[in-house]
Amino acid sequence: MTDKTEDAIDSLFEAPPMAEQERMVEAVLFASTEPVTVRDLEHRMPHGCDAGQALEHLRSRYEGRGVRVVRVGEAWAMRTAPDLGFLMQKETVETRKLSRAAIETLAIIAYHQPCTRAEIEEIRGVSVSRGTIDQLIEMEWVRLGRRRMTPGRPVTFVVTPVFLDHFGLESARDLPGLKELRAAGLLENRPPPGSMPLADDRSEEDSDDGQPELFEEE
Amino acid sequence: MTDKTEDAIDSLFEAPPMAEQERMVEAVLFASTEPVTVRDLEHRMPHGCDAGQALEHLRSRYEGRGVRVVRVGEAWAMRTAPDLGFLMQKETVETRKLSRAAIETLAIIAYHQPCTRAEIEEIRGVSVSRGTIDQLIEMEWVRLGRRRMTPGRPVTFVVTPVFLDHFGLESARDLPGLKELRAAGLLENRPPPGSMPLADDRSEEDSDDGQPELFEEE
Amino acid sequence: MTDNLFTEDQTSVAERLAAEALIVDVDGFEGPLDVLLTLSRTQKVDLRKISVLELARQYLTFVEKAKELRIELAADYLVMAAWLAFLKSRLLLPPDPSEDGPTGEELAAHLAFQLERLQAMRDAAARLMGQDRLGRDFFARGQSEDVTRIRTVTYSATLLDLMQGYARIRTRDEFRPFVMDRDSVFTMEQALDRMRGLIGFAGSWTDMVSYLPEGWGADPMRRRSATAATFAASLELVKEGHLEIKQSDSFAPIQLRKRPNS
Repeated sequence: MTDKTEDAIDSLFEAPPMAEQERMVEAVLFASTEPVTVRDLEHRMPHGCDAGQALEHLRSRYEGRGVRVVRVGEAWAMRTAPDLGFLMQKETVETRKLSRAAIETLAIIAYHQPCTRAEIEEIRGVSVSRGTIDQLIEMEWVRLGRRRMTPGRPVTFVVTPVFLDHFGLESARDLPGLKELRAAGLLENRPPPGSMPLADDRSEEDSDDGQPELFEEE
Repeated sequence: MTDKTEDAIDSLFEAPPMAEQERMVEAVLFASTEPVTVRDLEHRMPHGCDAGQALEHLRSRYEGRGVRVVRVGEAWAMRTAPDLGFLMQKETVETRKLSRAAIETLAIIAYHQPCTRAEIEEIRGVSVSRGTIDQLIEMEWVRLGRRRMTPGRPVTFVVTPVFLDHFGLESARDLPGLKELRAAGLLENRPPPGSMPLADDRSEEDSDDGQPELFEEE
Repeated sequence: MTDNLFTEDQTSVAERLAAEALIVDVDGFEGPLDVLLTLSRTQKVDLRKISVLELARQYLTFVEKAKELRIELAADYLVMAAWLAFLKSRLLLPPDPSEDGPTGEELAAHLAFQLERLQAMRDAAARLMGQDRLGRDFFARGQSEDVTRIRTVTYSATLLDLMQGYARIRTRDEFRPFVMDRDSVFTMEQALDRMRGLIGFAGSWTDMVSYLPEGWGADPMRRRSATAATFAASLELVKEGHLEIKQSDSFAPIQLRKRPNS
């Protein structure tokens, strides 16, 4: 309050009310990718703001909440309350790109379901390693369908609701056909986003576990 | 209060008090950059929690603050208040510049969804060039909807939760000016009287296997 | 000829200028509907009250001008011109009760609707882009939580990955010309390898055909490939100085023998 002795020029740029300053500090701490120092806060805020005081207000406002205002070295940050860490386990998911073999296998199942392993191999032109389908099943994107009523009664594979959900589809029949893909420019021979290796990595599969039923349709 | 008639086993797993549930929802939404669905929230919270109610409490608690609780389709997220964007120059992300064609196509899909390619072309009076829809799908602003049950069963396009999140919309019903447009009859699919050179809706008519040969040429 | 013969073309100077500007900028337009929408603005009225007849006239003037200036207009501009000329005649002539199909008024109303709808979508697009936007006006949480975590691995793939993956497989056949069918092909390298091993024994003139690999003589396709490869390999060996080659006449057997001093 002793600051009221500011000169006339400063009063032209009067600082926003403290409640407003508190909002600003809240938003900056929330959106910032790293802890923010008081100096940095004041640098960003309008002239005349008192970030230190705003921080104190904010800190007491969040006391006992699910989120806290904490000091990290010389800077400030917002963190979830430590006692709620158990809720955060889901954030620990690490995502990896699906291999090209898996994508192609998945695509064939999606477009041709119900589809046997031999059919997948015939369409891909290479054998499908057991691990690929197992992985898709484990991810719950693919499950076993009815057995095909042909000699050997082979199992078939179909896609799951989890698959549809992940790819934002209402049904597998909504997948665009070849001509539509072409019309949409999707058949252009360019590296897909996230660039999967364009080099033919089929060998990764071929050597795998020496599928005896390779090309059994022949 | 009528729930107090629950049996003894249920009471062993009594849900935490609402204030505590609110803290949990706060922590989860705070920690996640992506919107979180009510189902996902309840999945993570202890048995018996009412995430919907906790969300309502939380939402009103954050009213007027620097950070807000917003609804994005079926999910919820925390986002900074739009009036404080000026503080966030450092966090601002350059969104990819969209062509005029892409912007108009996006708007048509959003306002007319689910919307076929032929409808987009009829409204814009030109064919949709290669890559336009592709780009919108890649940005995850547009996804495939159900196929239209008309001859040719054309694919349709709809907007995604990522789109809603980006434009700060609770749902597609909150698109700006939607009501006025509808009242003015401008969102109706009015068929042209007789045949018109403008409305090239071959994709609606072609009917082989649902894969119309669409505008191969630019 | 008097001027009033061309009453139809007596448009205001401003309109003429506008039409010229349109033509110069024709590449900037997205098709005839876009041009019509721009032209309709010169009428300075609510799109619902627009005079389609006037608009048709303006558009036809635009196309005529373009022709005068020898500007190549895309086919759809000309299709639109033909259609508008037809519409104009329908609007001007009294309706013929014997004729089927929509009236001029119905067609005009639909065109007006299309223009209004396109304008509305453009306005909507502009409003949409002007909304508060994530990452520009409002922001998500900037920092991921550093709570101790249980690490699980999930695999992700986008719909584009999936569709492109499928497209890649299904269009492999289209790329077949690039992948030679190796079954019936005997390469020059193979022939060369074979010949190098055999020429040591070719002291006297021998028909080249006898050097063809076993099993390649019967099937015509295989024989052709093996002969060509063997011939090419022979020439290569001649060049290297290991072999002599002769043919006594056109289409006579080609004979080979080892070069005496090699």
